[in-house]
Amino acid sequence: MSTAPRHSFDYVKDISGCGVFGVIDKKRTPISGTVAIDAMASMHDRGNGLGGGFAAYGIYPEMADFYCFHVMGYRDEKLEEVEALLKSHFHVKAAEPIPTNIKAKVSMPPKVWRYFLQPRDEDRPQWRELEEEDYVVRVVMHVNTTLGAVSNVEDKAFIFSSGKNMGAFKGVGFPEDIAEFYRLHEYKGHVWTGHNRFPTNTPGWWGGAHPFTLLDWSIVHNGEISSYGINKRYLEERGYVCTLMTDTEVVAYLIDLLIRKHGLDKRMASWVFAPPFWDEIARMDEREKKLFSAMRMIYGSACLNGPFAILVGNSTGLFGLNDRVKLRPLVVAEEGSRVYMSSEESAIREVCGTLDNIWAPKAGEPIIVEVEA
Amino acid sequence: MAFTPITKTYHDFFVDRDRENCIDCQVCVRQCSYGVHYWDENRQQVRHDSSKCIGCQRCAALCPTQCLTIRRKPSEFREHNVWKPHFLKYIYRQAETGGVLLGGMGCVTDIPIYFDNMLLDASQVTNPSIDPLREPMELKTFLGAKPEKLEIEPSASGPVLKTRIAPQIELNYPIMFAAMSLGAINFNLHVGMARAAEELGIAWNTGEGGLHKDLYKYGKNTIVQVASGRFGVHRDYLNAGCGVEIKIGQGAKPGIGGHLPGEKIDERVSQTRMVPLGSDAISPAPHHDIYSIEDLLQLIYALKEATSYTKPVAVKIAAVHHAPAIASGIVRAGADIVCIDGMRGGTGAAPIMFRDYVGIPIELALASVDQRLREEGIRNRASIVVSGGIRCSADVVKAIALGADAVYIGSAALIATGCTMCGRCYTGKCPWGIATNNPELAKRQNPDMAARKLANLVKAWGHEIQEMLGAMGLNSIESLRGNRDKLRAVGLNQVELDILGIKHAGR
Amino acid sequence: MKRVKPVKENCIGCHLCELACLTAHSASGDLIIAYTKERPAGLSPCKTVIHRGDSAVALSCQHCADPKCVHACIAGALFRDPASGRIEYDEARCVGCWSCIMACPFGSIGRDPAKGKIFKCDLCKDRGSPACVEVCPNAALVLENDE
Amino acid sequence: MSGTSLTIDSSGIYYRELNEQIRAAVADGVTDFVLTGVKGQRYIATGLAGNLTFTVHGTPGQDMGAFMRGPHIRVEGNAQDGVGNTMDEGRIVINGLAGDVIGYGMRGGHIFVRTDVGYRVGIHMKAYMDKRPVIVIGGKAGDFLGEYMAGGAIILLGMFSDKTYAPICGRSLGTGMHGGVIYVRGEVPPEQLGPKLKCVPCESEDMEIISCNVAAFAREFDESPDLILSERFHKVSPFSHRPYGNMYCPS
Repeated sequence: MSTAPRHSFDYVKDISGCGVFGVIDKKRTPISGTVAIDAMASMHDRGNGLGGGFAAYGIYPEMADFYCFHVMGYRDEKLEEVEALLKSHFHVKAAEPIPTNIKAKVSMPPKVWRYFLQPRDEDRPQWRELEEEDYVVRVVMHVNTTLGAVSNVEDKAFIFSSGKNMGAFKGVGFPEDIAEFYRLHEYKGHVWTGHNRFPTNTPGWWGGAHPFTLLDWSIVHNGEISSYGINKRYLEERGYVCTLMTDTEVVAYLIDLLIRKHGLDKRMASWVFAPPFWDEIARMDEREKKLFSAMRMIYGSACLNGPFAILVGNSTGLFGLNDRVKLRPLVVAEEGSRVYMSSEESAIREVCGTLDNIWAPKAGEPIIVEVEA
Repeated sequence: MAFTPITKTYHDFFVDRDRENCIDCQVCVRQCSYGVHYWDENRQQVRHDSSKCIGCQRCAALCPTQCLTIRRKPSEFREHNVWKPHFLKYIYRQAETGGVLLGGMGCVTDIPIYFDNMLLDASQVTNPSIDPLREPMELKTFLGAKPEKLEIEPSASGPVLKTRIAPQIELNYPIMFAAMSLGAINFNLHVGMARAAEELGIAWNTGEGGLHKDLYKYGKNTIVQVASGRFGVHRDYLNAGCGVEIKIGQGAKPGIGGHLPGEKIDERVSQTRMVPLGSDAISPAPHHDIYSIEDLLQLIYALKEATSYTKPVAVKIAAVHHAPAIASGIVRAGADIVCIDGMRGGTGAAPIMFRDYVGIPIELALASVDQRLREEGIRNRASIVVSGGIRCSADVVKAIALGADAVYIGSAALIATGCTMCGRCYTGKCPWGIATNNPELAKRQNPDMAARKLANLVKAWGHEIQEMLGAMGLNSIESLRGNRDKLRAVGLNQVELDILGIKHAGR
Repeated sequence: MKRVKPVKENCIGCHLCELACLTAHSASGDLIIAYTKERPAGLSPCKTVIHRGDSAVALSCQHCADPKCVHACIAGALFRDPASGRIEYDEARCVGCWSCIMACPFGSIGRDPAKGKIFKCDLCKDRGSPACVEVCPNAALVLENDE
Repeated sequence: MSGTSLTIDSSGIYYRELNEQIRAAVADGVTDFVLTGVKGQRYIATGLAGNLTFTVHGTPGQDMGAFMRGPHIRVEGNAQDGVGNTMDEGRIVINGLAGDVIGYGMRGGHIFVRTDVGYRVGIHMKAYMDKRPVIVIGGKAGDFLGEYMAGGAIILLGMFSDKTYAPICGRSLGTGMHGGVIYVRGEVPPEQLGPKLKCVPCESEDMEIISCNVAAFAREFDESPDLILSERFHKVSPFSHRPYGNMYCPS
């Protein structure tokens, strides 16, 4: 039996508008956090101060072999519960508070901790049969659907980042203030994504901000996934539990399912998310017709329908995509080994004076940038 | 004055003839197949006997001076909430005949219609509505088993699909014409459905009475049905269509079989069903080779063998209490499509106790089947097609949002061709030329006109579905399928909400 | 040339075409008056529905390419209009010899006893389109155009 | 002119693969098949058409010869359920016993079973034009023989059976029958006969049908037709071809 929960329809979904920014250095040359912070700050007006966040890759090089969990919570006893759970499921290499600046202009900051972890192997308390990454996913899901899903915000404890050599930093506030809180100007990474949020309701919960992460996938998203209802149910059938009350969450899980579990590459995943129209398929050659018809038939429930521009980061690349009728903006620019993707060109101009070229990708056409081997 | 039996006194309708406008042209006399209107030689006048009127409206529709109005007969029984007049009439009839009460079309009782308690979402600002007149708005639907995932291999010319996809039925609209057998309805309607299905790029269903040889050319758009009577079922028939449907049950009469009276077996029906002229064609309640789910598997694979695994096999059941468990079994038995027919579904003839009191509404059955298959992780292994009371395009949208891949329309299709739901299909006297094989009456269905009306109906619904999709911010039907977020309920209790898997409006 | 072609398979024998024809050629233009007053006074439809067993067919002048009635007419009252192809009837010239009635293979020419002249389908030329085609509920009458 | 023949050792082959092989061989022009080592493989000759022959050694599985139109099958051994399901034409000879639901909805052709058959045999057999299905059963039959029968003939001999004390047929013989005939060698126990049926001694025209089918049956199993015909036959047929015509009233 899979785990599709019977009452998930009753969860309330958050709806928001946003701005996104991402940058990658293909030669893995570290980029200072200030690049992402300044770019996001320039798009201040795309948000309303109720959500901001960043993901950064390559920030923990000395701990690169360990899963780094970022955990947030208000009450010590809840955080201790998480810690006990992590200890029983992992070997803990290190545990420390994430350095913060509590003077930052953010509202109701929780306590934030990070753990560097090695999954247990023979001595797991449960899920012994699972592959390592599935095991990690299961533990994250378990914490977030139990301790993370209680209704009282102050009782929540939540894992908001779980990849290797990367981290998500997010909360309620403008992105520049969130960056200030997490002292992100002190970090350097070869991939950064940032997000500025304009929620139309105010859950006031730090876990609900972007980016959404799973393993080393991180997603920032502008727009709304109108197909959320079916994307969620499709994922639930496959063991993913969508409790974060936001449509962006499904993108993270779909990426994990399609790329990590089904073995599609990013290009193919983009075809699932923003498939060609049937009239376009009808004009294709036989090979493509067969391929795209099958993709639409089999992955129809994973299609992302509605206005969106998303940036997907992982340790080896940055991947940008908008919907197939381009209802949300996305611009891409290159400068040397760096590639920028943003909701607005001005944000890129803000952090980079001399661009080699800049363009707006076509609807549904993915921009896939991988670091050089 | 002779004694009039009470069954004759308390009839349902009466004819109101506006004498000032009646010109005694006798069009009504020629149109009424129940002998209500007649020419009175003595009076040299057209007269009528209302006790025979079944309320089909044919005379009123064709009266050139619009002098006829068919009304409910106003004579009333004493008010009594328990002993409603129809119960009295039923008892009078049964006391007289000793017969099982027979009725046509769907359930007439006022059980809740959940479609009417569900409302659709529309986008405002945070996600935009999409203009279907300007933007592509895709309704294409594939019915059949889908693999969990695709194997794709790179090649010099680009990625190549490795996975073999099971056979599918491709539909341009998520709407098909429901199973109505040749015999129950006549050849002209079969021609109409077949032509309309071809024009629309959808499928029609033969029903259980076989496929007439002249219609084999529409095979690409034809689902051939196999029911317990196996009428007209042979290898050519099985291979003629785009899919094969095993009929286990029907929403209008779950748990019982079908019975085409000998009167309806004319030359063409006899040829197609391959039974002698004039003898009854009885479809027993069960397939006598299916007494358990493993027997169903046996028949599913017998049909797959007989068609060399080139067609999807569907299994149609009536919506009953345990539909989710049954559907799960059907999928695990290898069916590619599960069809569920709700209790409001139509029929040519059903004992009215079944028509009105057996089965459950399609909305509840669909919601619980879709959820159950998802809980078991097998939803991709079969498509879900629902029927039984789909009255308008919003019903289609709601059914798809609850989880259906497509719908069958039966009553709606017949209404498109003129049916007035008078419910006397079993008499073989259908004045609209639908449920009759009487050549004089059957002629009232001009197949060209029937095809045009059916195609118009589906096209119109298609436009409306596109509009509704666009309003929800979706540009493709697969993003609606199972997307219960797009539905809200009004006036339903928590149990109903839980089963339907939707929130109450306002949340 | 134009003609109203009956489609036997579709004719349901309702006779509405006759009523429409009657009205179209009536003085009043009102069905009720045409049927109840003008008809007893001699007005007849140019259309006749013939029943045979289960089938019926609505016949009227077929505006033949080789019109027997024209050949038979002794007064030049019937003639083929080369432009429209219609078989035209000039009532003023008709002498009521009934030769055309006997010649017509379809029995589509009627006798008006009041006037002592014939009447036949004129394809409702003053009306624009044939009333019988419009009224037929089952598309059993089709306005055919050979050219 | 006969085509080529092919022997397939079916041991350990799953039915889907076996039938795939057979269909491919038919496409290649093979007409005569000998299947050895058959053990439960389903759907042998299902959906096949034309002048094909199958000799089956072993125990074939469910639905042998379903939807078949033309082939001749001879089983050297017993057969299971669903033999000749909705079969159109052809001949199935079972040199042994057969299971339940034999010849369901059968519309043409012949099924000869040397010994006993199970329950619900010949249900809904029907005839159309020159197609007149016949089942000959050498042994005894279970309940519901010929239920809903609409045409064709079932000939029940009751001779070659191990069920010494069992009646020749089970209960509810011919229930719902509205066409066709069931011929029974000897007497039909009245309590086993379904309602609305008449059971009368056979006339000469009945005997014509019986003797020609008995002759074919006897030839297949090397029995004496005279011995089989030495006993009086009875004929079961419906009073009406519309048994449920008066069951209903309009609502």
